[in-house]
Amino acid sequence: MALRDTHVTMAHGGGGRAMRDLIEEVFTSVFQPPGSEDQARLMDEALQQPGARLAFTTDSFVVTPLEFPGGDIGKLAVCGTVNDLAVGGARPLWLSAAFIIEEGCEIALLRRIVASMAAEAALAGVRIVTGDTKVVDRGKGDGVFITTAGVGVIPPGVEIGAQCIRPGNVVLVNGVLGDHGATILAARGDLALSVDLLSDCAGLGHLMQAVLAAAPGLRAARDCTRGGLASALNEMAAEAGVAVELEETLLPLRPEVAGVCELLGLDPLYLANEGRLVLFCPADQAEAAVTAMRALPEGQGACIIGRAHPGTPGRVTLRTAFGGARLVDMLVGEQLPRIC
Amino acid sequence: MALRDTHVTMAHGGGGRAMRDLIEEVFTSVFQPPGSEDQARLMDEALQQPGARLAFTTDSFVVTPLEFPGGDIGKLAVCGTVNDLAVGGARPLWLSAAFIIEEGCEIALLRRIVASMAAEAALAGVRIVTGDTKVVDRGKGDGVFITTAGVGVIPPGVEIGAQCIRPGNVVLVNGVLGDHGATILAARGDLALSVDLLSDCAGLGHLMQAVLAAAPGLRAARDCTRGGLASALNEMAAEAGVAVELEETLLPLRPEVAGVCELLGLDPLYLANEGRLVLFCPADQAEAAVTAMRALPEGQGACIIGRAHPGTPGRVTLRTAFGGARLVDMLVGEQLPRIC
Amino acid sequence: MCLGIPGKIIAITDAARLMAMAEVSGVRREVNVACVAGNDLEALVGAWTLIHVGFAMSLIDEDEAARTLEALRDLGEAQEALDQMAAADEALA
Amino acid sequence: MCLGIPGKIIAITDAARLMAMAEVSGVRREVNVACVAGNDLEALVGAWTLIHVGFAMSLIDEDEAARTLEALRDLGEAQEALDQMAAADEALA
Amino acid sequence: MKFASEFRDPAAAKVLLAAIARKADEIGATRAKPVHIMEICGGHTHSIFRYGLDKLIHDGVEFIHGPGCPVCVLPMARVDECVEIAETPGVIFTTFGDAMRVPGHRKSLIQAKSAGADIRMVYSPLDALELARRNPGREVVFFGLGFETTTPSTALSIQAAARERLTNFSVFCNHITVPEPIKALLDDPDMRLDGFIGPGHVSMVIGIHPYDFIAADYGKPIVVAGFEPTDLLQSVLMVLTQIAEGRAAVENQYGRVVPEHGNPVSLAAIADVYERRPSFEWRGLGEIDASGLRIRPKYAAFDAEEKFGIGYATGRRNVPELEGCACGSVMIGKLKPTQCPQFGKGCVPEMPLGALMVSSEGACAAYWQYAGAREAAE
Amino acid sequence: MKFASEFRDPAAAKVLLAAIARKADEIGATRAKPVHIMEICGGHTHSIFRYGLDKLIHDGVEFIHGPGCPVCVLPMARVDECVEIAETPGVIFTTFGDAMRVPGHRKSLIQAKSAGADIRMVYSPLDALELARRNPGREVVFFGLGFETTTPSTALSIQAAARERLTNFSVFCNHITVPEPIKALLDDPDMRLDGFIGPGHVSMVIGIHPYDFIAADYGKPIVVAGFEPTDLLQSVLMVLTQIAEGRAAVENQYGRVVPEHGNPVSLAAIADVYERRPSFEWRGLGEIDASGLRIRPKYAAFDAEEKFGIGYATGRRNVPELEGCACGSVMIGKLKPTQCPQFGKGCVPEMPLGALMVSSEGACAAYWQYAGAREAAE
Ligand code: SF4
Ligand code: SF4
Ligand SMILES: [Mg+2]
Ligand SMILES: [Mg+2]
Ligand SMILES: [Mg+2]
Ligand SMILES: [Mg+2]
Ligand SMILES: [Mg+2]
Ligand SMILES: [Mg+2]
Ligand SMILES: [Mg+2]
Ligand SMILES: [Mg+2]
Ligand SMILES: [Mg+2]
Ligand SMILES: [Mg+2]
Repeated sequence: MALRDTHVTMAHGGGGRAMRDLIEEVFTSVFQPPGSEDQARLMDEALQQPGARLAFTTDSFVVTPLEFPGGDIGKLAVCGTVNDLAVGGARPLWLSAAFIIEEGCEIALLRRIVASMAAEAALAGVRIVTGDTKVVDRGKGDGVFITTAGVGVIPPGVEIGAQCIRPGNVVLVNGVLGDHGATILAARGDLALSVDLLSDCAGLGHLMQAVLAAAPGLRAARDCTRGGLASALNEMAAEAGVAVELEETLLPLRPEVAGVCELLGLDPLYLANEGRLVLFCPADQAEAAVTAMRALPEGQGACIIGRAHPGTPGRVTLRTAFGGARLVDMLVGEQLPRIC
Repeated sequence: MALRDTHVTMAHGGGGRAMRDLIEEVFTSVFQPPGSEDQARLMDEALQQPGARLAFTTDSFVVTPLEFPGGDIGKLAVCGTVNDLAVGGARPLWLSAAFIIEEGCEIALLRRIVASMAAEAALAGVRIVTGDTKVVDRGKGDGVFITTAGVGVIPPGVEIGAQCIRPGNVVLVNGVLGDHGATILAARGDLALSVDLLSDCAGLGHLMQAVLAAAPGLRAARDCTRGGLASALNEMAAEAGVAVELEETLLPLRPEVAGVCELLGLDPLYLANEGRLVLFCPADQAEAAVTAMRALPEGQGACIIGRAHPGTPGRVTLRTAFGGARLVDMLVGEQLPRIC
Repeated sequence: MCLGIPGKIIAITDAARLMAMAEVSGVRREVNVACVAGNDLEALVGAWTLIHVGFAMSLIDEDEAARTLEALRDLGEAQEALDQMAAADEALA
Repeated sequence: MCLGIPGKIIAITDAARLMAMAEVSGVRREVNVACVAGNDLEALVGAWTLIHVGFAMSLIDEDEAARTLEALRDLGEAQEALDQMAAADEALA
Repeated sequence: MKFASEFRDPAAAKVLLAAIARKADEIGATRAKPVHIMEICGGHTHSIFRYGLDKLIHDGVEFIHGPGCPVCVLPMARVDECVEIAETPGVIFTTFGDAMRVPGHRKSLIQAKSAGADIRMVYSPLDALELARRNPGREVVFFGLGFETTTPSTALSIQAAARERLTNFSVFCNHITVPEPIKALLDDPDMRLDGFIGPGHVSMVIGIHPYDFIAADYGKPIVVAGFEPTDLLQSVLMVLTQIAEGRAAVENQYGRVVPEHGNPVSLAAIADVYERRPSFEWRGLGEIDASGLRIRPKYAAFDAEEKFGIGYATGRRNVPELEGCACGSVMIGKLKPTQCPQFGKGCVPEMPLGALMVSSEGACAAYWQYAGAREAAE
Repeated sequence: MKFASEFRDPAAAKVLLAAIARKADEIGATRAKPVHIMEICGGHTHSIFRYGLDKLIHDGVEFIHGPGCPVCVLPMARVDECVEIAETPGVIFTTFGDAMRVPGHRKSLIQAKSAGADIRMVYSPLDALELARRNPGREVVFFGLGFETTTPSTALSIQAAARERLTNFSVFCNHITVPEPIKALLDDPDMRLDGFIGPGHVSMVIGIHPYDFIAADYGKPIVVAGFEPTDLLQSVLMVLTQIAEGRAAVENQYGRVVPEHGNPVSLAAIADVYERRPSFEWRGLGEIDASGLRIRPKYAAFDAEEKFGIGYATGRRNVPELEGCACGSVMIGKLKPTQCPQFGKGCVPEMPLGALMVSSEGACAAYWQYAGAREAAE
């Protein structure tokens, strides 16, 4: 226990002994990366199969508050990158984790975040093999930012992506929408809302494997994070060159999430999720995919919500309960609470 | 040109059209990552050779100012990760780049940084294949932070690392020390120093390949970034279980860097470098390594600076011009300008 | 304009400042009840109000609501009658 | 304590505030010259001063410096003479 | 009863649509010669698009989107003044989220925030008041914006600030009223409207009699409506019925929320804190007599216009709007958004030129967002 | 000539080391019975370790590291007061980097900064003055710290602030003087010193005569020395020569920088701005009479003690130092750092307990850093 501070100071970023102690005691003793070099040296036999490809992705995580009902920034940082690998059909293997820590950050908080990352990585079957820490002056950061990058292997034969979507494919989700976004809005405190919601934050690697096994014709998957279901679908529809029609009556939504949206004038289709994905698969495999997802905790609320059709490419519409239709466009900027 | 703003606002981080426009116009149109999914799908035949290993590393970059003589944060972010791959013996192949942008950041500045990254990646022979952007509120960031992760391939047979260092190995560097640290100190402006120095920021992939070819017995290499030469050597000596003695008279140092250090009471051995590495190799290959480095622009100042010996494991000392010796310890916190 | 939604008053939180807790689909937020408060603040608990920008602006009249729904039902029955008549007409034609 | 280093005055930057540019191994920094300024500020240009926390605290006396170095040289010569004597002694022994 | 889902019943909607169709046929309304019904309130516009009512309703019924979005009718000069206040050192400028993206001549509030102004979104003026209590060293300004629905909330907040003797809270008052612009629209010779859907939430404050002049003086039917889809359809049916019967009256479909005479507490708070301005500038409609409110001299200590020496008092009014903006014509129903030369060109939601593109209730943004007019324009 | 490298000549050093060895032998100094020479100044301590002089010099010469690091002798209570000022809302607290890590009872300045205080490192009090000019709405406090070398710089800065009539600049004065603690050390019955290396940069301000009492009253040689390695060795040789010759005088090895009577401008500025405190607390040495300076009443507007009602004026002095700290004994040469029970245990550079572990000139930090005593302790 060379680390005696309770809070991070600039000394912990200076490249000296204080930094080394912070890294060893808070980070590497938990993650146990292989070797002592500032790079991980890795091999997995799946990678050497002919036709296998390496999948590589990254995301920075900047959530406020750092801890919230159902998760924390560490859990997000692991799940987010695991999911970006998984939705492309890759088996997630290795993660890097880089921390930008604001001076004054509580070290106990860092330890909780790191523990949460380690637990989530274990659940997902990935290893955090390399990392970095930087300390920035107070007022130049926000507690802690985490950037994870992930490497996985796409086995030979797996070929999914928006370009594989065809008219007639069915659109599915793995559960209720907007829990994460609504939870964070309430947890931030500045709107003084109180609600019993948990973030949906979850790793979806096992769920994707289950879907690939049950519905081998799966065309594409994407996690519905920032910008929500609506943004993911708009991107996919545009890349696929198809139109998508959703059924309002099929969209799974908790009453509390609807309540937050009504109070603030928000649209739940644009709320962020951190454990929800949208899938396109052939109509005849849709039920199998739903069944496979529902067998897993992170797929309890799986259901069909619409289908792709040969309309205006990139156009996403919602058929309302009245039979009316409205365009579900890309969001313009961010969703702002409205009074009118 | 859907992007009409001159400065980043929270709207550019909101997951909607403004974000998409920023990403497309400023980032992906320059980096041209493969495919449209949020993951890169990659393969390189070097990776499928028996005995090859994948190298994986990451760093966050948080420099102030964002642009400085000799480089900018983008150049740093590419070189830093390329170098972390290279010093482990890997051939750098692919980079991810995640940006945390502070609200208010000038978009023209982002474009310059991105151009600099693209140019440096081209020089280094790596591709930026995946990325991310986040926008944080003003006062929660510092212009822009960049986190790069890198993937490379260590060819079969290459086995270098601190654990391979043996007593008798010679210690080399590829050039003058502390240019980057002294440049940044002066560029920050708050000490009101003015000096004609350029950051040493450079990619060292080609140099490492040249050294590996000229001195195949190379034992270990490490880039001397935060904490400087002293910190890198302390870590390596400890991991190797050897002592290291440096010769003060051999240490290459620009007079201007010495001047900055004298004015502020700093020790140049602890100043950061961004294009300098320290090498350990068998004595009989040291001259070959020096010659190979000097043939390249980033190795112009290459020279021998000391050697490993069987003293107290982990102990780094400096033999002064007088024949005296002093301990070159790990820095405690960060180096602070002194008056006394 | 004027996003307003029905919320139920579930508790008085600060009688002096006329603040109460309102609930909308399980979401709670403190609101000002100056516009709907009678003499007995506690009597508000259980009442439905129309909430706008953190204020309970109007008490919702349950009877009126029932009447409006009834009018819809009546219209529906009239419609059915009309449809039946139309069907009969068609059958006769 | 009291980190002080020799720096050369290369220009007067603000005569009213007694500020001048000093140079140390190619590094320039504005310093206050109140402690070393005579009547003719410009005469300072080219002078070496001892700089501490942004102030030129003392003019460096070149003659004195030379004298100190000379004393070292003298000592060296004396040492050499001694060494030769010792060597001669040894050779004789 | 939850007073919401009950009024979203698709079966009831079907019945209403059929009844509307019959009534429209009865009065001879066709696509070529439609009945023009203006929904005054932007909230109604929002509901129409959200539930796709414009596509479901009989071809002979055309909705004209009225001026009832307080964000949309805000003139650029007023946004400039917001930015000026927000950029004053020491100020915390608080606003509803809607107003963040409204363009001024120099910049919007979201741009001012990105350039360093301390601008915070709040859900309620009470949140701004709380910020003032917690930051005694800072001046907290609330951007008071909205029709009669919102006016009581700022009036009550100012009264509370006065009771607590807060010295660092003020309101930049931009409250406006509904009846006056309706009168201005009705007086426009280019205007051709057959009836109105009245604003439900404004009316819960002011009651239904302020609209008497519409029926009495202009002979147009008006039905005060709720915001759920069956509310709206029922109200359209009531308007058509009046037309069919040759009547013109003020009717109240939204009786569960709207009392005939409004809310006495709200009205008293408004009367205590505010007085009418001689006139107020509306984007696209110009100055309209007696259409805006200002803070009474007795509350001058809470009036940001007074505290910052900004706004109407200074006489620097009538900054010209940007050229080529057809907001005014769109708002009186003369042009459709898609007929504006700027629509989808100089004016898009990412960088709105006119205010009708800013809020999702703005007629232009609504067209862009829900009606897919973008594809045509792009 | 660059007045630096010329005095780092290894050949000259070799000659000096040989001469020192001869002189040490001549006076019979051995490892078991060494000559104790105190270098008063922390800068000399730094040079000794940086160039490894302690290892090169004859076994019979032992350096005792004096109290000449102003950061090291700062009592915890004074750091507490710095933190208190720095945590005052609106204050920008400026300091030399050295002082950032000095522990107080609650926290160090670096910890206070991490907890939100606006603390900035500066190179010069002029930089603090410039901050005050640029931030008229903030109170800029400079942590005035140091011996006579540094005192003129803060005196001149206060005079400049007075001339410019700045109202938001003040100095928290902790300036101390060298002769008084030397006298205190010489008066300690446990003390056994044979001669002194005098502080070169202090002396360029005060001249060499303030040390006359050392030779005259206590019969000890003192040589004012420069900071380059041959300066130091030459000075040691001069001390040994005095000892060998049975003399005790004040000599000046550093004539190129140190005028016999010091710097008149500096002395005048000090005299104008400062006056002696009756006494001042030194870490490990306790209160020493007349060893500290305070700002004269005529400059009270620039005195942070006055402005913040903090420090000696309040009478809340004599906060006890932490237990087990042997700083005092180390500083009088009675104990070596490694003999302190806290060395490397409760007290490490990462989290210094005593102040001698804070600055790299602190005797304990110097031992830890350069002498490798850590390995023994760990
Ligand atoms: S397109 Fe823009 S400028 Fe034209 S009417 Fe609509 S909002 Fe106004
Ligand atoms: S080890 Fe620490 S406590 Fe002991 S004398 Fe040194 S500085 Fe003081
Ligand atoms: Mg991603
Ligand atoms: Mg994702
Ligand atoms: Mg790193
Ligand atoms: Mg912060
Ligand atoms: Mg690294
Ligand atoms: Mg590195
Ligand atoms: Mg991303
Ligand atoms: Mg900032
Ligand atoms: Mg309304
Ligand atoms: Mg000195």
